[in-house]
Amino acid sequence: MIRVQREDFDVSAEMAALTGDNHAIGGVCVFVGVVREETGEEALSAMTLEHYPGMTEKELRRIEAEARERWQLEGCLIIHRYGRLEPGQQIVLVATASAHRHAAFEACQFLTDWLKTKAPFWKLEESGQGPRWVEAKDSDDAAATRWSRDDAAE
Amino acid sequence: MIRVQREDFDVSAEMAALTGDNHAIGGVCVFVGVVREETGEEALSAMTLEHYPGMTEKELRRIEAEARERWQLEGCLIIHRYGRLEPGQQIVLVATASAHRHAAFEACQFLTDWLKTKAPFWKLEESGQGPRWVEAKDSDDAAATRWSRDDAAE
Amino acid sequence: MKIVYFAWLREKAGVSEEQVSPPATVKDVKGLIEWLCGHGAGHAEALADLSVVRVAVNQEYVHLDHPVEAGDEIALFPPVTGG
Amino acid sequence: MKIVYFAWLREKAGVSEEQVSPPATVKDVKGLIEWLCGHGAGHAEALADLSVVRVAVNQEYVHLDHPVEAGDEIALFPPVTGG
Repeated sequence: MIRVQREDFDVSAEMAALTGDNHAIGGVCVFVGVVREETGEEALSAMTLEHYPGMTEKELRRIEAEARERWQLEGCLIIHRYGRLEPGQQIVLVATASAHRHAAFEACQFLTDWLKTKAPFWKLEESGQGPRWVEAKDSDDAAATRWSRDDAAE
Repeated sequence: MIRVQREDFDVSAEMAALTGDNHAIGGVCVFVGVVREETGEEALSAMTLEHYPGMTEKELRRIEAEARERWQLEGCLIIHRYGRLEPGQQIVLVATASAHRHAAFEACQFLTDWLKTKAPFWKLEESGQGPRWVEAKDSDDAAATRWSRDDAAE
Repeated sequence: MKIVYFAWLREKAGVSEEQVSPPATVKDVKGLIEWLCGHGAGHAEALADLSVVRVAVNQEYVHLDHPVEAGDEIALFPPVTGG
Repeated sequence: MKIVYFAWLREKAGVSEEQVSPPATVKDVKGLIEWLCGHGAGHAEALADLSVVRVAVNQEYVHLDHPVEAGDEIALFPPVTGG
């Protein structure tokens, strides 16, 4: 399941909806990305997330399908917010449920790494120095690469 | 922070308490272990978790300290329940907060693997075949071993 | 053919989306970008460094040699920074 | 010296905790376990296979050659299965 939304989310409620009455689940791994205040020389006052409506959902659906193919998952949820967010606010949720904890952990980390390099979102940071578009990090590419099989298009 | 308790926990509330006003946090990784219905030939009706009061808290505190030493964490919480639990109920929560997602993921997985092999808990499963003590799994030992440095005592 | 721009490419180009009709000589993404650079200083600046330009055709990531044709939606944007 | 038992070791031994005063010849965990096996069929059965017995002295994991003395709390239990 994927959702792209402006609104905040409640982790407990999302987990309850994800697991439901499925008693085959033995573990749920959740990652929540949060707006960090310290990102460069100046403290961040806010950031705005722009995205590509249509393609975002398509890419999230694709990667969810890939995770479900690679790991035995009983449930999978990605929520990514857009719009203006302040330090401490939640940006993204990735939750994976599986019979066994290792599948849940690996799939969650795979999805999180992948979001950083493939999901069409862009962060505009605001600080005392004015607005600044965040630059992509090589370390994120490296993190995503360790999951790659033989993806042709970059 | 560690807690050993009979009561259930609310993941959102625990995450809010863990992160508080700390805007240095960029990501929170949470693992929740859940009672699985299918574990052997017969469906599980319930399980009872016995533990060693005193030593449990000591071991959880020790491993929390080790995680904090090995990764740059802004917050760390382990909650482990004891008593009688039914399929679908939450057993354990491990939550780690860090500036960067990889530290949060690794520390959370380290703590989860470790709990399986060092925390003095024992599971008694109930099914149509009567009560049965769960046997430790070699795969859990192997999972924990990959984190080991040079721990003398097993 | 619809072109959409995001993030600082959008700001530099000064437009978030536009309908264009390139000549028949424009056959692929690379040709299209070269042609768009002639649309003004903003476009030229936005598309000056192809190493930081990512391209999607009909919402799928593609390389510069990917063909383009009438009716396509072509998105131009910097490397993504979500998650 | 206080001995505590958990899980199926507790069930087989038929006791969850007991105060014992072993002779001076009992110097380490291994000696203590051998001595405890003489306390009855339940104890002997619980402690028959040392490969599935874990030991903590004063709430710290130890090996079989760890010394024991009066005042210690010695816990005997199977491999743990929490998490």
